[in-house]
Amino acid sequence: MSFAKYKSNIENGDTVMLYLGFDNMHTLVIKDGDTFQTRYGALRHSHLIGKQYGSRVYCKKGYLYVLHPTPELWTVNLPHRTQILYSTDISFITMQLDLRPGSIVVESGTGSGSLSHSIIRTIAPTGHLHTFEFHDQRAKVAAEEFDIHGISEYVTVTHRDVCQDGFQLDHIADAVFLDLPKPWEVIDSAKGALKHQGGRICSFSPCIEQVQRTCNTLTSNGFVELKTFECLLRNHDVRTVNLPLPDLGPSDLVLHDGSVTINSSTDNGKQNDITEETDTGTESEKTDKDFIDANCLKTESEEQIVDTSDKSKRKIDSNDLRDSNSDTKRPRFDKLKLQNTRHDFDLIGCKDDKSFFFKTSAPTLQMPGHTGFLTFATLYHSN
Amino acid sequence: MSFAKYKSNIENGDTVMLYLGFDNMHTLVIKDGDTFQTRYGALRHSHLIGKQYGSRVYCKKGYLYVLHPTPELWTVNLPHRTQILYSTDISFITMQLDLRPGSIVVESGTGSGSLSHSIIRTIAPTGHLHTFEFHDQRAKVAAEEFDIHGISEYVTVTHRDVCQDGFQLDHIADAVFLDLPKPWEVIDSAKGALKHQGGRICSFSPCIEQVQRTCNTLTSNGFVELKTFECLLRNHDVRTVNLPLPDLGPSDLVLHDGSVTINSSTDNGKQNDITEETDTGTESEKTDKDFIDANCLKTESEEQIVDTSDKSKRKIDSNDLRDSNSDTKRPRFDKLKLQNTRHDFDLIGCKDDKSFFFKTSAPTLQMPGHTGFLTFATLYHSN
Amino acid sequence: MTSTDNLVKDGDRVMLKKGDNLRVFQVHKGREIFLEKMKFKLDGIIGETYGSLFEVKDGEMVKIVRQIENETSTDDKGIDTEKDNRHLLDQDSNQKLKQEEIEQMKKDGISGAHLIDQLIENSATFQSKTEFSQAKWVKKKKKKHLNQFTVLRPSTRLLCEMHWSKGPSRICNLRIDSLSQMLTMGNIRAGSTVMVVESCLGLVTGAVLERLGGFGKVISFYHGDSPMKCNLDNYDFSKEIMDTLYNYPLELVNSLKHKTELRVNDDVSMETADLTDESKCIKVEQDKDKSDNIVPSVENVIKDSNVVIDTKADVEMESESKNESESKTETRTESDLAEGEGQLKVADRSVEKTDNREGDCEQKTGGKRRGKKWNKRDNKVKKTKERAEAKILRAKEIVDARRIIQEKNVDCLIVATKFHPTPIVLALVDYVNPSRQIVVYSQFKEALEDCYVYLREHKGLVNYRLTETWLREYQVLPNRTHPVIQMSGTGGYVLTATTVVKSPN
Amino acid sequence: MTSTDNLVKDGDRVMLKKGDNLRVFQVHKGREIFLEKMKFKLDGIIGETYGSLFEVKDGEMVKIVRQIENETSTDDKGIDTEKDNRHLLDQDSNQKLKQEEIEQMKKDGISGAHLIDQLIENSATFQSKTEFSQAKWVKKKKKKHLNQFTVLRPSTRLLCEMHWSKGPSRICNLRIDSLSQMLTMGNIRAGSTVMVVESCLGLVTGAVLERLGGFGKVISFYHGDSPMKCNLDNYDFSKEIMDTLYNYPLELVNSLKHKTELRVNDDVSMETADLTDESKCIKVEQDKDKSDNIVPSVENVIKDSNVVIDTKADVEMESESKNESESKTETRTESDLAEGEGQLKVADRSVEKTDNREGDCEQKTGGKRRGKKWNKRDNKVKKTKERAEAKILRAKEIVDARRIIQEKNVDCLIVATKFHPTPIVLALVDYVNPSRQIVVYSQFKEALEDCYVYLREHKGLVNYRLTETWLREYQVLPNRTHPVIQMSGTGGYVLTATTVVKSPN
Repeated sequence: MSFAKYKSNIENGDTVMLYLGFDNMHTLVIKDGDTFQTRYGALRHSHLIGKQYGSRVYCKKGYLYVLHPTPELWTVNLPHRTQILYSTDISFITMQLDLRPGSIVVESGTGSGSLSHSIIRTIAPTGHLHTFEFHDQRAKVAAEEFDIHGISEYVTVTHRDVCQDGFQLDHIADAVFLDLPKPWEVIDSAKGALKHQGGRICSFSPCIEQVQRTCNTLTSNGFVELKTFECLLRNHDVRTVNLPLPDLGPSDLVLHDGSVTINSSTDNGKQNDITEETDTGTESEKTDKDFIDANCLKTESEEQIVDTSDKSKRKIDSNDLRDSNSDTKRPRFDKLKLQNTRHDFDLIGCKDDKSFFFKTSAPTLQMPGHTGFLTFATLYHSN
Repeated sequence: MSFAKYKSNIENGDTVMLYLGFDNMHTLVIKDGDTFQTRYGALRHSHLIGKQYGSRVYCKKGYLYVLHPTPELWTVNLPHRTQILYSTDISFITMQLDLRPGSIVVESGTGSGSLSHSIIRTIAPTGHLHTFEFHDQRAKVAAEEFDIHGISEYVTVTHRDVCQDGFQLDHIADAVFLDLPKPWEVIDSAKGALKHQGGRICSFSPCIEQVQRTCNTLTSNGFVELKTFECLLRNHDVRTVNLPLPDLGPSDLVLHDGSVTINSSTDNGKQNDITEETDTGTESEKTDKDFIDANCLKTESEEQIVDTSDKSKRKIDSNDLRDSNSDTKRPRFDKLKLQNTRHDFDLIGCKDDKSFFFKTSAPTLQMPGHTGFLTFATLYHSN
Repeated sequence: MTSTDNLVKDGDRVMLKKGDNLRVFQVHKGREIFLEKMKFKLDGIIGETYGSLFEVKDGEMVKIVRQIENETSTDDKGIDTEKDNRHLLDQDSNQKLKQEEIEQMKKDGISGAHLIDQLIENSATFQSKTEFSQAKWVKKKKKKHLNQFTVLRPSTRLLCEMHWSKGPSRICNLRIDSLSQMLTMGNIRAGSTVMVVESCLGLVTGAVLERLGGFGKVISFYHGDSPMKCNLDNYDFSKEIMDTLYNYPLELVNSLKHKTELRVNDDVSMETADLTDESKCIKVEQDKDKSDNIVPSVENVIKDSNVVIDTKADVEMESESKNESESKTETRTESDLAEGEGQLKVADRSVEKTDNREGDCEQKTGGKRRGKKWNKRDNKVKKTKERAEAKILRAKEIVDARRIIQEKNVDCLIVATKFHPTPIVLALVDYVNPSRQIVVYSQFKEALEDCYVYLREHKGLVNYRLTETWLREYQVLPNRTHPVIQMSGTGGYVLTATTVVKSPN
Repeated sequence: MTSTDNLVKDGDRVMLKKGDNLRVFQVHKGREIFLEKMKFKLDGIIGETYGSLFEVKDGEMVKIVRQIENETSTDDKGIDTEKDNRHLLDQDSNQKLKQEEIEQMKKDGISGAHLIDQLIENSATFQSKTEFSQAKWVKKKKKKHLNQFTVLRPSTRLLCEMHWSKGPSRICNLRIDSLSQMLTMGNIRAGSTVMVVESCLGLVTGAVLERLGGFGKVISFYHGDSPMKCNLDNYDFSKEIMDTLYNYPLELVNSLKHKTELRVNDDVSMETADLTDESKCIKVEQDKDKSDNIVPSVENVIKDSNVVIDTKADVEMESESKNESESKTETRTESDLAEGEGQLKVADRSVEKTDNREGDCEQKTGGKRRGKKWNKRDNKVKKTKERAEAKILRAKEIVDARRIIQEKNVDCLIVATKFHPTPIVLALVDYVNPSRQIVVYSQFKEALEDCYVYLREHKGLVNYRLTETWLREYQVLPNRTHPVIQMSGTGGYVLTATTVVKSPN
């Protein structure tokens, strides 16, 4: 029931999402009497029943949020039985297939049901998904999941190898989605599944050779307007950067009992390192900032937000106060001299005598480089 | 001579670059007595002789800069006889082929000589380029250009179809570059051209099918560490954006003789459009900002810089002055209230009562989507 | 939009597609449209199936059979030819037919296929080309000279493509992949209540309406003078879908936080009512239960009609009564209207501006309203009445929308405007239920960084993400497969977050 | 670096490459290195050709024959197998050999090929795999267990790859494609004079030195305590190339604008000189021709030696005299040095810190200096002498570098530091000739936006470009061709501009 529509309070049997932090989420089916172990301690299911979705729930060692399930949260938390499609590709597929309430959709294979949940969300309550899976067990588990999630009325799961036996659907579908190693084997059958008035098709393939062969078959089957895309997600990490200003020394050399004395800079060792406040949480697992997985959603619990903000404020304040006696020796980038400088200089960040502070949302160092090629085509009605 | 090394003043016979603005550059061989027509009026060559490179030169209707030639300026200004390689790919190729002074390089085909100039720059004065071109005329013109540019001592141009006749070079090269429709036909010959101690090879192909076949041939010829890349340039357009703040009305409704009067906002029609100051020049050709060619270098003459800056300053000033009597009705984003707000809020741009100003360097709307695939491989010495 | 009803009808909005060129037209029997330098009537498409291919012949649309492109026939020729191109120069100058002659042939109604034949015959170099080059040449010429259009139903996908190709700045650079992310990350689905603040020519509002499919509610916020209705015409939505749309002015957003209640007094039983005499009120009453500070209780009397809408009534009920009232205020005159205007401040302003805007739309679509013809005098009278009706409707709609928002039962907030989003998001985020998605789009990353910082300060959200998507198209052709040569450098940025119950600490 | 000299010699720095894993080691006969959890000697590679493949066997490097990978043999099998994978579970747990057993076999010096055979024999599932899966499995195991290394000469390309894979933040996220753009856009070539300000572990300085190939001059600016020399050791540059390198401290940059002249008085004929007695001076004299404002004339007496370098002398000459002096100050003691320190302020500071830094390097490379062995006492004496020498050299180098900069005949300025680049660029841009390139790298676009705005204000530049490059790698395998699954999200940003003659207005 919980996937079918929004509800405000948690009931026994609901599938809920526990949000402990960005890369720490769990999915949970509420079963009165059960207990779930989180890193913040045990959580009794009964404790959740009746709670409003979105509530903060306290465990012994911390708190978490209990969130309403969505296809997107399911996608990042579902048990993987196969490679799955992620929300970036799913979004684009949904748009390109013109899905909306009432659409009749054919999908093969069901896989782990990641895309299926999303399709059902979009086509309900008046549409229907016919999903085909050649792996018996996977088909069964998917059907069970749909049932638990309260969306089984919108979907028919069929265990069949469609490459051999076809969809056996007679012109009922608005759209067909294929995620098969040899999609070209089912194009003809897909054509038969699409309504007489025509429809849209999408084939997802990781390798270009599959795309080439699929395109050939689509074209020879009368599909037109073929377009092949890649759609890649780029996560941006919002953070405050404190870029140190270099010590370029005094502009005049000071004569001091016969030798040149330059004003040796006050201990810059620490201050000269770039300080970065990753706003999006500093979780304990995140040991190496350089290799944050871009596939992951990054976030933070509210507590951490407050922490980071306070830290950042303190840092800046202390910067404001620190030794300003060396003013005359350094180039001036004083923010408070606003009136004397061009406004333009001030539209990026803040400068004090030692640092250039600014907000940046740098792309994560690693990002998805490829998920698959999405080939779309239209079949127009045959006269 | 002008390409061989930097010189400070222009001499007769030099190839110079006239810089009129970003997408308005010309290349010119100085010939005492000649005249060149620019959009700012006529320019007598004699007027340039003796001038320092980098000087501003005045014509009737404006001025331009006369720049020292570089392979990069040549690349964007050369006469196209074929599709050419641009600096983004060239840079990456040069690095991946380990080019440096002293390298012996084989190139096929010469094409319009875009890459050739760049290779010669990097391997001079102790290296040599052997470049092959199957088109007779192109080979001749390239050789002439190298001569005019004073770099012919570093290059040997050969007119030959290397697919048929091979390079006929006996283990002398450190690196081989191929830009051919059927690179696999010359891999064997390329292997023979590379030094016994081994070397690097690069093949540039626009289509993946060529890459696949080339990789197969490279592998079966003993090349290892095959890597295929695309390297794409993304130009960023630095500009000041003035994003209007919306009028969300008063937070309390004012009772006015029995009817609701809301404080109608002062004419927002114009102010509510996003103002963008494209810093990088507002040239007269640039009619549609939406379709700036990303392949082009964007820039401005100094005059235009001043203009834009002034305009931007004026605009902000007037914003600062305009009706501040409506203060109480709008959310406050006052920059000067710095002390009362978190610093974080101020690290992106400036806000006044009507607008959020900031600098951005938005990517150009159009960018190169593909030039070609660059396949690199190493040949190690044969025992 | 139902699948059984797939024939083009008079009055439908249709999209004509030729290659990547897409345009929307309303079908009017006998009326000529102007497209691709040609004038022609759409009569030929009436009664035909959507998705059919037509060719313009003698100013009429004539249905033709779609032929299967056989790209595979050029298999393996790509590579060979590329090599041979070295000896070819650009051959277009070798066409013996002059441009004027070609244009004349077109005016004379030559069929596309015949024209291509003529071009081949008059090309000095066609025969010297390789088979592959010939095929490429013919394809190019066909694209240029064949006036073949596919007739399509408008959809978000096609409208987004159309706007993007016309100039992305008009839709804040909102590229189709970004829009698709917004709808998915917003969990937009049937039954939801969605607040939309956009200035993307109705594209976002339309996309949400499409995804709701007539189930749920969309509250569309408009800046001063631009409710979305006009732009939504392109979608040709059914009444069921349009009935889920509510419009609310941005300039009444700040006032939302004082839990006041606007009420429209509007008598359903009124028939031939005089504008000046009717008593229609929008009452703004303080919700004394919730608001501690003193807010003036205000009342706005609008003398149009006196339907009293019970604010506790179901929304479906409301729209019915709204439609009734629509058909009942027919005989008012313009002068009546003028008298009524002095006191109608809230509703009036937006209605007036809406009318202007609708005027713009009319000009664009040929100065005529769908399927109706009047002489000018009748038109004026009717228009006046319509305007008066519209005023009442708009006022009621504002009241309705206000009530829906203040219920704080909203499932999603989507912002995609030319304005700085932060103030809008901060003003509206608290009306969204906990455990729901907010989605903020901007063409400027900096605007979203700012929004993010303020939201963090505001609290009540988790799971922030600031993302961008890259869209790369590939050319897939035998021996010529590669990413397309040009790509879009930016399609905008999306900030999403999940609302949670605000904790006291 | 010459092509005829292609054999590994004792003392060379070599790169060991296994897959994408790259490390630099110095070859020392008889010394063991530690890599990939193994201890072994590099003796086996001495005298062999660069590019050879070696396998670690019994703690020694044994040359092996490189075999041609035959990927084509699995042609057309990719697709078939993918389908059949559906029934496979992860089979690694079916390996009967335990990890400890495998490690023991390795310690016992089993050859890689033999180990793989053992693994196959003990795999419960290998035979049930398809041919393609078997090939894939073997490849994976080989990568893991075969201790085969290719021995390579260090180069910018390989060092950049090495640093990037170790952690890009250490080199300011400078990706190889960005670095390549910088070198090209900077028009770096033999004969140029290039100013480099970097904190990318010497990668940029080394890249520029490599491209200059011993022709030209590189002025490397260092922050307080980190001249680039230590990091440049990895490059194993020839003396000819290292002689083109000059170091200059960032903290003397502002003083450059007062056209003063630092002079080192250093007597070439001095031999066994006492530090306290020698009269070595750095004189800072005002260049009265050019500077109008009053700058104090200062003089710094360094009592090390008294070589007087004629400031008009040719640079090649200078480096010769520098080398001479290097071999002449051998017998000084540490106490002498200590006495000298009080008066040596400019040079001293940087030299001291350099020494520390070099100490770090030594620790990393095994606590020993290249190709030399002393007993501890000798070592101490020698080191003291060396340090004293280094001081003089550094002082001279500063003087030399200062003079080169102040000639305002620089051909390129390259900045790629952890500092905010704007102040550095503004302070140095005017020493660059007109019609030359400046190149500023930053991992933060905002820093370059700021730099751009200030440069525009500063004037004297045209042809600005702020760019980023995308690097996409492809897996090209039969029926399995696609872009690689992970890519780098950012490799930094590059701002370039061309200097012009500053016009009076």
